[in-house]
Amino acid sequence: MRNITLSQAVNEALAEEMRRDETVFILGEDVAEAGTPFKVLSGLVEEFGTDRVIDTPISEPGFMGIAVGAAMTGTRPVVDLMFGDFIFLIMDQLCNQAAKTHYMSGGKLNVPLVVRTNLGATRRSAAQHSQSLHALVAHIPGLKVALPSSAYEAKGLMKTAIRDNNPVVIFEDKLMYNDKAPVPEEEYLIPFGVANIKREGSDITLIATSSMVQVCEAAADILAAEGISAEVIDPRTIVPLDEEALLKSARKTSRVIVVDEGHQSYGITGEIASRINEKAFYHLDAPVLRMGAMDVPVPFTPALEDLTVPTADAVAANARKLVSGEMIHAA
Amino acid sequence: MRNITLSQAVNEALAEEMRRDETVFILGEDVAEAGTPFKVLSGLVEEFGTDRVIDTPISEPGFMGIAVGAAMTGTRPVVDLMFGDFIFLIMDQLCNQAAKTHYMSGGKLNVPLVVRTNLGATRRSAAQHSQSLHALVAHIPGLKVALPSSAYEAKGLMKTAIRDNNPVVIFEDKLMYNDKAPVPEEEYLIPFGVANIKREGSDITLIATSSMVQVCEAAADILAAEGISAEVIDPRTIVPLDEEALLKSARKTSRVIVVDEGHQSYGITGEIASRINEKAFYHLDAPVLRMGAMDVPVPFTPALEDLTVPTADAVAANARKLVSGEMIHAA
Amino acid sequence: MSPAKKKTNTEDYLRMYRQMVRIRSFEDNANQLYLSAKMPGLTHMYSGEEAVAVGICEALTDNDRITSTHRGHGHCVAKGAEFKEMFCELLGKEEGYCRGKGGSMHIADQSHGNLGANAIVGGSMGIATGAALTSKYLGRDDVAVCFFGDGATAQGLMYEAMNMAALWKLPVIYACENNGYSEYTKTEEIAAGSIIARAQAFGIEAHQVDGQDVLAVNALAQRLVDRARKGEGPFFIELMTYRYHGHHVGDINREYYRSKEEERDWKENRDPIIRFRSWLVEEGLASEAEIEAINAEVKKDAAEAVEYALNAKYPDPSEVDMHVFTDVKHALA
Amino acid sequence: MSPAKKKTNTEDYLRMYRQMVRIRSFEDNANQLYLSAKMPGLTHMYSGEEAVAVGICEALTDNDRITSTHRGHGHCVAKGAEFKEMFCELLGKEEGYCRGKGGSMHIADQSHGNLGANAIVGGSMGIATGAALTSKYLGRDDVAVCFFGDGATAQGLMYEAMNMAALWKLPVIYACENNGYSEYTKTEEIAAGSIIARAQAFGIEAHQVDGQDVLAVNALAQRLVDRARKGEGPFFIELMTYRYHGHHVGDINREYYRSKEEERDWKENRDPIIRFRSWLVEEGLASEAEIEAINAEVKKDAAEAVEYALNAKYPDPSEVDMHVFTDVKHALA
Ligand SMILES: Cc1ncc(C[n+]2csc(CCOP(=O)(O)OP(=O)(O)O)c2C)c(N)n1
Ligand SMILES: Cc1ncc(C[n+]2csc(CCOP(=O)(O)OP(=O)(O)O)c2C)c(N)n1
Ligand SMILES: [Mg+2]
Ligand SMILES: [Mg+2]
Repeated sequence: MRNITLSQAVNEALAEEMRRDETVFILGEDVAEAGTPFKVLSGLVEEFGTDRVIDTPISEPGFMGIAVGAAMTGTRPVVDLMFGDFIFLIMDQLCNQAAKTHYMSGGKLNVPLVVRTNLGATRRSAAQHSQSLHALVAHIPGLKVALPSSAYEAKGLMKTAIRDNNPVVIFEDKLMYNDKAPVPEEEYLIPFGVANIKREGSDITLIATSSMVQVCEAAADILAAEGISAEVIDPRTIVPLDEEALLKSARKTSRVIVVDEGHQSYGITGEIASRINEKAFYHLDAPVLRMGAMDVPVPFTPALEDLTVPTADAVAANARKLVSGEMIHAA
Repeated sequence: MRNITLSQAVNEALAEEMRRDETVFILGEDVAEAGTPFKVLSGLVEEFGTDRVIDTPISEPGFMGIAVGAAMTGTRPVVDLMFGDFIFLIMDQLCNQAAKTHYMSGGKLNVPLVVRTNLGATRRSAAQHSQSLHALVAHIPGLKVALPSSAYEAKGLMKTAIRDNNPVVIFEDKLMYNDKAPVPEEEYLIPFGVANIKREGSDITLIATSSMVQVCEAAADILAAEGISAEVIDPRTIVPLDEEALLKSARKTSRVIVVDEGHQSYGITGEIASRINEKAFYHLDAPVLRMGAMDVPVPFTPALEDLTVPTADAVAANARKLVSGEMIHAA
Repeated sequence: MSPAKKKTNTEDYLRMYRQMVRIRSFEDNANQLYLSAKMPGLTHMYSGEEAVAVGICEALTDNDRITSTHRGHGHCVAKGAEFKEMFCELLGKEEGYCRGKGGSMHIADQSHGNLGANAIVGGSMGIATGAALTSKYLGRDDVAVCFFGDGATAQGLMYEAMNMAALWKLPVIYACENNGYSEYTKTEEIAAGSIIARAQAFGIEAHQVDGQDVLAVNALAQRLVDRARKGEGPFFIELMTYRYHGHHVGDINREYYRSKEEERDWKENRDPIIRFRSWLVEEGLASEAEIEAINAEVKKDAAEAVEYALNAKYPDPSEVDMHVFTDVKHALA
Repeated sequence: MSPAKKKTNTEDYLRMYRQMVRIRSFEDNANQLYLSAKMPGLTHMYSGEEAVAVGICEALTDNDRITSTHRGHGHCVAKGAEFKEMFCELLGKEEGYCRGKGGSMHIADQSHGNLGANAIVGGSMGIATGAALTSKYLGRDDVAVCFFGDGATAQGLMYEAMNMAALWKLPVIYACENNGYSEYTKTEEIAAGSIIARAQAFGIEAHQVDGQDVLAVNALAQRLVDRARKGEGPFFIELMTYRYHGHHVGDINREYYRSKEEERDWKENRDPIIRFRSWLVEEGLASEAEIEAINAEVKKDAAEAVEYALNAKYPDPSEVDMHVFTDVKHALA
């Protein structure tokens, strides 16, 4: 299988869906000729024209609202939100409007749109360009939330998102745009709500999202060298969440760490850990451990920024403690 | 002690602080002559004038931004956000600006402001006027979050919030504005991060926030009649969170339910439950149970709306199961 | 009455009259339901502003889209909705337009192109503009009308939407219902400068019109809708009007923000229904008897619909987690 | 050069000149640091726009507040900041204005009234307006200046803030740096109508000025700042200017959105420093030698500051959870 970058994978997904369905279009800042600052959309405007790859002014609430209205009336907009941090600007249109319209209308109106945006720190972009804010939207009923962890997922989840009749928010890891992964030439979709077992293992389960999947795979490598067998699971979508797959793994290994790049407190690790605690309680040898980003705004300086996100070493260290029983006695 | 309504308690808190400190002022929609639609601020403009009780246009992002700038330069604005649902509109100014300014400036700039808003369903106000969105702001480092559960807390926490040098968001329960509670004549403040044991008990701990405190007290009454002794704890602030008090109670009773009116999924119950699971694991006889609002937009019709929030009966039923060991075997 | 060109077709005039009476009648009943505690929640009455919704919606087809506001019953009726489904919605009944899930503040009527009332002031500025984008994108000639109040002009979203509508020449008409108040505050206290100049600054052609004169409103709307269909949009209209009731049904003691005299003046001297009725009679387009017959018929329809809605059934509890997602029957199953 | 009234005091002119050169010099060094991979992250160069920041900030005192943008080094220098602390900040060092926590996009300088750069385009519209509210509220006569780009005029927040500033007569000046581009897009593609008309629609007096003419900018700023101090504000200024570099330091191949000829024209024929320098010499206010001496001195200062910053230390890891809250030393302890 050929290897392509996450960036190319997203580009292909959009191109394929735009070819398949004329109602699909993209709107956002500098999406056309510039192909976004990350160059993810390069070439699309050449193929589809400026009617379907629409440059907007810097009006996030405005073009999000326009997308909602467009989606309600027969098109399938893909909203390009340059940085995940700007989601704060579109919350009203996304959460008060898009998320609720189908329900409030008693099922009569649909809002089939995709917000594609990103997450991830350690790019030295400071506090307003480095956040991982997926927990916020996951909390709002009516929104689906996808977190691709490689080029393969980025393509398959994007295609599924575009075909979904509900508003979907996809957070790409902006540090991974140039990372390559095997992606089939043939068309494929990745269904929502189906977790992916990245690596099987028997001693401990590492549940990881987005950027943290590769961190946990690296941790699993470290652990493997020490004779500890770690299973790495990627839920791929957090709404819907493949609870069954997570529970199954937890029951098998009896030890779980949930790793995510959002702030730890009141983030998604609490939800996932709680569900496992609730539903696999008597299979657990230790409490489910959580590792999120530090509860601090993301600092600019490299000297501090790198401390704020979970690393493979830190995950491995915690896994080691859990497996050896050290954590058990602490609790 | 005299009994006053929650509405009066908030009013008194504001009046006292405005008398004490000339830099405190209020801004928001229809806060002056109208005293807000809930009439919480009635009388303040008469005492403090329109320079200190400022009616704004319907510009939530705008006046939130103005408050941030005012707070950075020597005043202490209290932002009146008419409905908690409108927090989506101010997220950028609140979370990208107010929350991060102190950190981003390396401690050089402060943003001492209060956002007072509300939460709570069952007023037949439908999906855009009924949400309990405190989980969203609790996730953002740099914001403090208070959830008063009675007139007493509403006054004491508001006074503390106004004196705090950080941005604080207070969510009042809009269904409780006319509920009376004993409130001292003398001045008092309620420190942040100190939970309140509303009722002591030994069989089970009910951790409840805001509106759910009275629900849990009612549940405790039901349970008491059956010989089950429930402890009801109100964290009062979720940032900072009095983890120690919650853990202590959990260790004592071995069984915990966390009850909150925000949507259950990816809400605050997951965080609280996880912390207890993590740090009191071996004291627990059963997994920590969570009861949040249903993961649906709030429906208008009374026939459905009442089903979406935890009730005393539902809490009692779950508590009964936990105490009898039924839940244990399910997990 | 404005010197609008009389249509040869009297039917149009009588339909406009009837639609205005239907709105008034709907609101009188809704108010009654509230006062007798039969309606859950609260609501905002459109009475007094009928000529705005009717004048504009009569210039539209079912394919044209509108977005509405918290004060949305008038738009809903004017765009073609039925009393029965509307009252059912207000009472939270299963047969309501939104199966009772939306209520007064979210009433929508997809079949007639009403994308829904909105409880976020200004919240539909983008939505209407997006509907216009769809029209242009799909090569159709539908237009979209965005109704909103003077208070909503304070929401930044409006300027963002207008900018894009102007840049992309979208077939959208921004209809600002300036009823002089934003809740309990006079418009001049919350709006600096000139409302229509704000639209003009974006290169958008803007008009001010007497919102109590249904013919003037309709004539302007016809003209602008036609031009918008041809790609000459967007447009902006400021409609000067007045709400008779309080901001919401419970807003009774309101003399601290507006006088009884002012209210009386508007009701007695500028009522859109009375004015239009006199004109119809003067012009010989309808007799007093015909007018009374329309009034009576509408009144009866409304009473029957109320009765029906009061007896209609609530949605089944199992509906609570339906319609969260399009593809999941029960979200929490 | 504009026929602005010459000040009797040559010092002022020379300070303006020096400040412009300091900005250019700062940016040249920052660019070099980026190109040699010594600077973390990326940054947006102010080169070409010096007359805007300097012309305005020279009309302000240390008590007056400004808010700045992602392209904020120029404002920071012009408002009085030191090279050393600025370079330290850009390199993430402890001695930076924000202890390295803010970096280029959040550089602030509380001591000179710079409330900080902002990485949210348009994000400081409310903040500057709020600073003006404080001034009025506390009965002071400070003014606030909000710097932002043409692209930021697309953010609704601006209209909300301007409306309140106009209603409340706040001493704030909105300074729109129209450099013709919003990232990789021409202004005319993202801004419909007229930018100054948008401010005027709110009843705000608005001016357009040549942003490459520091004396014109300064004269206008002086006048408006004085009037704002007296309570005659708010005001709006659109400053026509140009950025020499790409949108950000990595934006190298930019011919697809603007031509090399255009860039050359601005640099060769409209450079604010060259123009002002010629004027100073022509008017006999400075000799070529004096000018060169200033240039050399600034260059040396900058080089020393860079050297210092490169060798300065990073904040201690323990700082990572400091400054989350004012009252908690370590938020995660
Ligand atoms: C974003 C938002 N802010 C505030 C409110 C509360 N609110 C409801 S209606 C209203 C006044 C609206 O005034 P206007 O737009 O003039 O419409 P009118 O009620 O006069 O028809 C306000 C402030 C709201 N629903 N949404
Ligand atoms: C809310 C927001 N949207 C988008 C961006 C990305 N962005 C950074 S600078 C910029 C262009 C700003 O243009 P302008 O305001 O004209 O300022 P200039 O860069 O020309 O000085 C954009 C789109 C951002 N930082 N914030
Ligand atoms: Mg109004
Ligand atoms: Mg620009």
